[in-house]
Amino acid sequence: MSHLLEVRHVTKKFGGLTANSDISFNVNENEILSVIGPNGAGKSTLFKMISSFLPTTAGEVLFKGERISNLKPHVVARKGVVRTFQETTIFKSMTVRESIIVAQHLRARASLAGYFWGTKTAHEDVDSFGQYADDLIDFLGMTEIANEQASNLPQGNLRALGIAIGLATDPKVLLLDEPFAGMNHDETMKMVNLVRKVRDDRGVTVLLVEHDMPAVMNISDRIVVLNFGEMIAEGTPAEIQNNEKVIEAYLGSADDEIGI
Amino acid sequence: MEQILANGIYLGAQYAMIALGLTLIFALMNVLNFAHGQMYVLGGFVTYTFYGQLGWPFVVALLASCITLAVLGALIERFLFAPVIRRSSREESTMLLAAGLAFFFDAVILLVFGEKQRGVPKIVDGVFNWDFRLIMPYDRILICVLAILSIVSFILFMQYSKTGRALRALAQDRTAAQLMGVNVARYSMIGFALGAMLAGLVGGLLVTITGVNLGMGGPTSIKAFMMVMIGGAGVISGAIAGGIILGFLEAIGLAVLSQYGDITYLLIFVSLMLFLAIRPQGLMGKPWG
Amino acid sequence: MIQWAGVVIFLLAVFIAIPGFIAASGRSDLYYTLTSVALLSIASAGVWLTFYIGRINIGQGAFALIGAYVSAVLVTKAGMSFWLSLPLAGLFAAAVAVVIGVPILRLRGVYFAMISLVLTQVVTLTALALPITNGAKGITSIPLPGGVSALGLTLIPDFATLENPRLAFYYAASVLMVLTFAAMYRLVNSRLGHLCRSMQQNEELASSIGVNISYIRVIVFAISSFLGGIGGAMFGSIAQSVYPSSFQVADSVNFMLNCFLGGLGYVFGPMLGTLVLYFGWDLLFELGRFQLLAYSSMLIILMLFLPNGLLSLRLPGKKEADK
Amino acid sequence: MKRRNLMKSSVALALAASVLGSTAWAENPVLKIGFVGVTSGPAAAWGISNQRSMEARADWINESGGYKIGDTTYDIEIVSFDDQKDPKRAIAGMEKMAQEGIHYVVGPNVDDGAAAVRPVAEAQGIMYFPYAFPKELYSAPASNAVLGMVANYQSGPAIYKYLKDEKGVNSVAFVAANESDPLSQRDGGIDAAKALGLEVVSDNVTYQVDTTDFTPVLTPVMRTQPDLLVLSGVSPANAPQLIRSARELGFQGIISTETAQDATVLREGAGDLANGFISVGGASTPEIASDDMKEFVKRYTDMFGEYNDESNTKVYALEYILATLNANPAGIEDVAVFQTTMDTFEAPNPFMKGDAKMRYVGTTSFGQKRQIAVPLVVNVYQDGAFETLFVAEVD
Repeated sequence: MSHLLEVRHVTKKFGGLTANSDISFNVNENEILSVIGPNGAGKSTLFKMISSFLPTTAGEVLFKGERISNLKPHVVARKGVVRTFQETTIFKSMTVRESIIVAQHLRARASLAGYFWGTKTAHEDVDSFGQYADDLIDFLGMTEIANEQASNLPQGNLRALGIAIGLATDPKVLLLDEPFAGMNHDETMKMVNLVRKVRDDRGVTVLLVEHDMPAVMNISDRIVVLNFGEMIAEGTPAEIQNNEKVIEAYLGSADDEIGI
Repeated sequence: MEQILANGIYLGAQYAMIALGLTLIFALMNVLNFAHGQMYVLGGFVTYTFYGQLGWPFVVALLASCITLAVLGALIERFLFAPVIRRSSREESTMLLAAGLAFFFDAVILLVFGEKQRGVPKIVDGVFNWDFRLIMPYDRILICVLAILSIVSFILFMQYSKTGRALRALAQDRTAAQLMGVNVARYSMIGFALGAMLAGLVGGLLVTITGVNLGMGGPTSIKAFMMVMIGGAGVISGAIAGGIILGFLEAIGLAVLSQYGDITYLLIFVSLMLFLAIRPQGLMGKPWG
Repeated sequence: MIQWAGVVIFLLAVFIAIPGFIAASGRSDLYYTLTSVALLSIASAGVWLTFYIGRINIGQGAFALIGAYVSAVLVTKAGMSFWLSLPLAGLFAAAVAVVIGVPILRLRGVYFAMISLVLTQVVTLTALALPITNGAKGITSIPLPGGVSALGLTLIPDFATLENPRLAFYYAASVLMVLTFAAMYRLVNSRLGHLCRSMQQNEELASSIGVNISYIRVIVFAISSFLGGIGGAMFGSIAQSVYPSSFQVADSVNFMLNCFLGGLGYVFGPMLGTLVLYFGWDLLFELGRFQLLAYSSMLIILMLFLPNGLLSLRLPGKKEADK
Repeated sequence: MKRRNLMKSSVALALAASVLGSTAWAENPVLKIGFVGVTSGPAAAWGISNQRSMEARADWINESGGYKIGDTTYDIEIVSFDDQKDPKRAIAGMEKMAQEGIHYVVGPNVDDGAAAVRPVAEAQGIMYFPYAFPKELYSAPASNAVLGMVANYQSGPAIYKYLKDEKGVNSVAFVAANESDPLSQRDGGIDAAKALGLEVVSDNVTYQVDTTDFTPVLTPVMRTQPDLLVLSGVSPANAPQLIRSARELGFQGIISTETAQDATVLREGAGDLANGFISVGGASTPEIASDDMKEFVKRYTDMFGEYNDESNTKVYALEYILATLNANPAGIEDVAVFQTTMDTFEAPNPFMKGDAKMRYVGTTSFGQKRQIAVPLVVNVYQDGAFETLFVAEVD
């Protein structure tokens, strides 16, 4: 197995505060890898650096051997590494289908001017976008809400919409930002299955950041654990469950941690 | 040098006061109050009427300005801004309302107070003159001190009074404040009234020095916007800093660049644009206001 | 089908019915009024487009002034034909917009609004200070647009020889307006429009799906300023003079108000908004000293009852324009 | 109290205009005279004093039975258009005037507006009387504009010469607002001063129109210690503040301007510090005002609650229009006739004591008679009122 994504000695400092210190791990093709850690462990900072929404202070992130850190987010997306957001970040006044069509930006073959003048390629694109959107909606089981305005959707669907928007770009790697946060057990299981399906059926490698332990144990091939900005463990769920440092870290902050 | 410093402090103090009210309203309701300058002018005319025309004591006239504007502000919030914010699908719609209000005040001021420049008798006579190195009329010194006192008491009020704390909570996070049991509708109204009152107060103070005319409203608003941008929108300390910085920029620019005449403001504007391009949230603002 | 009928009726009204009505009623002052509305709505359409990417633009006056000066300088100093200077004026305004836009378009919300407001003053002050703009004295006695002919065919007559140059200006402005709004409609309903909408609603999400948001912002701002420059240049030609005060902060604010009033969600909003605001002021002419009072009261009341713009009255149409 | 009167009178006026205008004096045909200028917003003061002086005068004429031109007696109706100081609106205003069949318009008040309306006025056959100074408005090939007052490049030399000869002024400093009109006037003033051999010690200090504190603006000017400080094209709103700041900075010399000012504004804004301030006025000072002028001031005050001294300079344009039409009634419909009449027109000046004449001038400045001859009345402010310093003629 080759390393699809490599995180190499990534460090982030905000002023005097170190949010991430010298973090290194790899993500293999077709794998589901989770980054976990207690609140304030530096998970979301790392997540943002991988997707180039934040620059690194030191170190770099490679995708297929190419550096993708310290670029602009859209450039990273073009290379095939696409992140999702938590549920508030959606296109509020678009319907599900419209959102998915817009999100296929990277699949467009005609130029912007081409769309303006309505060239043949542009027409083909538009048809193919619609087709692809319908396929994706079907795949994600969102047919019933396809024409709902996003701002009217319940929270659970918004999370799925976020993943749908990410998938519409046809990514190689999908970065999921706390996909299970705030969900009850049933919803979490549904989402776990959805993420698996995305990996299995579409061949998308998934890196997710999460603090819901049971879900992570369930879904992940491998897990990376952060604490106070440092990487304290890496391994399969079974290995992580028995790792002394991890247990200590989580016990130490068990009071304010929900979900473990 | 001393003169530039003194001019800067004097301008800065009055500018900071103007910016305070604007930033307060912005922080609370996310409304950019285009009519702020007109409220300031209105405050000036109220003081002019009571002090200059009717001969009441200056302090009473000043109080009248404050009360008039506070009541006006409360009414405007209650009957205009609150409903529009509720019904509008985009936040920016309040800008049209504010611009309409600015026109409205301009019209009312013209009809009621006329088109002429108005002034009031000096409150203190005499000029402080330190060997021509530093010249400052006593009334300016007095107004400057009053302005600084007002700013300090406003900060203390926001910091320690119950209302002030509620307003700050509201400014920080509307939803959270609501959850904490702050009566959002009521405090929005109080905050708007307070912001308008500040405009009225500084209008009343400055009428003794600069006089007042109906044309001052729009430019005052724009200057206040600039100060707020420099300091960071919706941040009280930012507004004060912005006011003082703009005051000093003017004082220094006019002194140093006087032989080039036309370019002081051009430079101020351009440097403001450059500054904001580099630091979009202003000096102390949260990113993206 | 109904849409096409609407377009045809609109075109007939603009190019045949209105001139016919004016000729019949003798209300020839309407030529200039309607020309103004057409030109102002072109500039407002630009502002509307920047609203469409979520930027409050109070700087269109700056670009209108730039356009007016560029055209005036080219016509008076270089002896260029006005019809050639017109697109150049727009392009120059667009080029300025690109240079300025790269840094300032990163700003959002009120910050961008304020910067754009300041921009209007910067351009006015620059025009006062520069020698090429003739400083405070402005550029005056600009000749009327000359003729254009190709292959012996007169495409555009020389305005100076016309008996009624106002009618000619009316047609020129109307053609430009129709072209502008047709292009706007097309643009909004094409991919660029969709991307603008996605950026208006969430820039971060848009960039996460691979949209180069800074590029699109600059493109849109340039188009917007192009329209401002065109509108300004036409005005300069009608007034045959340009002063630093030809477009001021008040104009920038008015452009923005036109968009608000028409409705930010509707492509044709700026046209309607301009028409209503301009004629609103004109109709209140009879009120004399109470004109401004009545005008501002109307604005406030409109905002109170139709905070989403005039076109929100026909809500079912919302989807159409949004798509 | 004053304000209440103002409100009352304005309401009364509006009613009168709508009711009486159409019915009460219906026997006389109506002659419409236009006004296009700024009567709202920051610069409202310029246009309002203008419009009011026209309305006051028209009202007076109508009350006394109308104005006889040729064999017909007309009632005068003033049609006003607020251009909001926007040249684009000014064009619309001029078009509106054409639509109303008006051939004689007073205004616009500023340079850009006056330049912008020129194409319309010339195409539509409208004579207009702007208060703007650019020479090309009045020089051929321009034909339809008549300067409605004394230009600063005409009054400036007279004032400076007087001050040089009588008060021993040797050095002069200029300050102007950073706007078209004042800057142009400053440049004109500088040329005039240099031509007289005065030393110009400061000529490039400007201020934004919205400045409220002039101390920093004036500090560098005061360092040059001029004998005379000229406030070029200063608006009445800024004048008192400028004077006050200059005096507070210890300036002992003379301050002057070439624009008209208002005594009340100066008194309220600068008090005694304004004493000795020299400005240009009309003919309302007691030394030279005729009974007609006094009557006009009284009527104006009754109508609008408060007089504005600026109106002195603005009462003339309407009077000239009517008197010139009277000299050749064919001008009512044909401005070409009016233009011919202008070359020879002469009539007594009703607003000034003595035998002052109304006639058209401007040959020296514009090469054609495109300016009304108003007396150049130079006033000095003293304790709340103007006194006439000297009176001169412009050709």
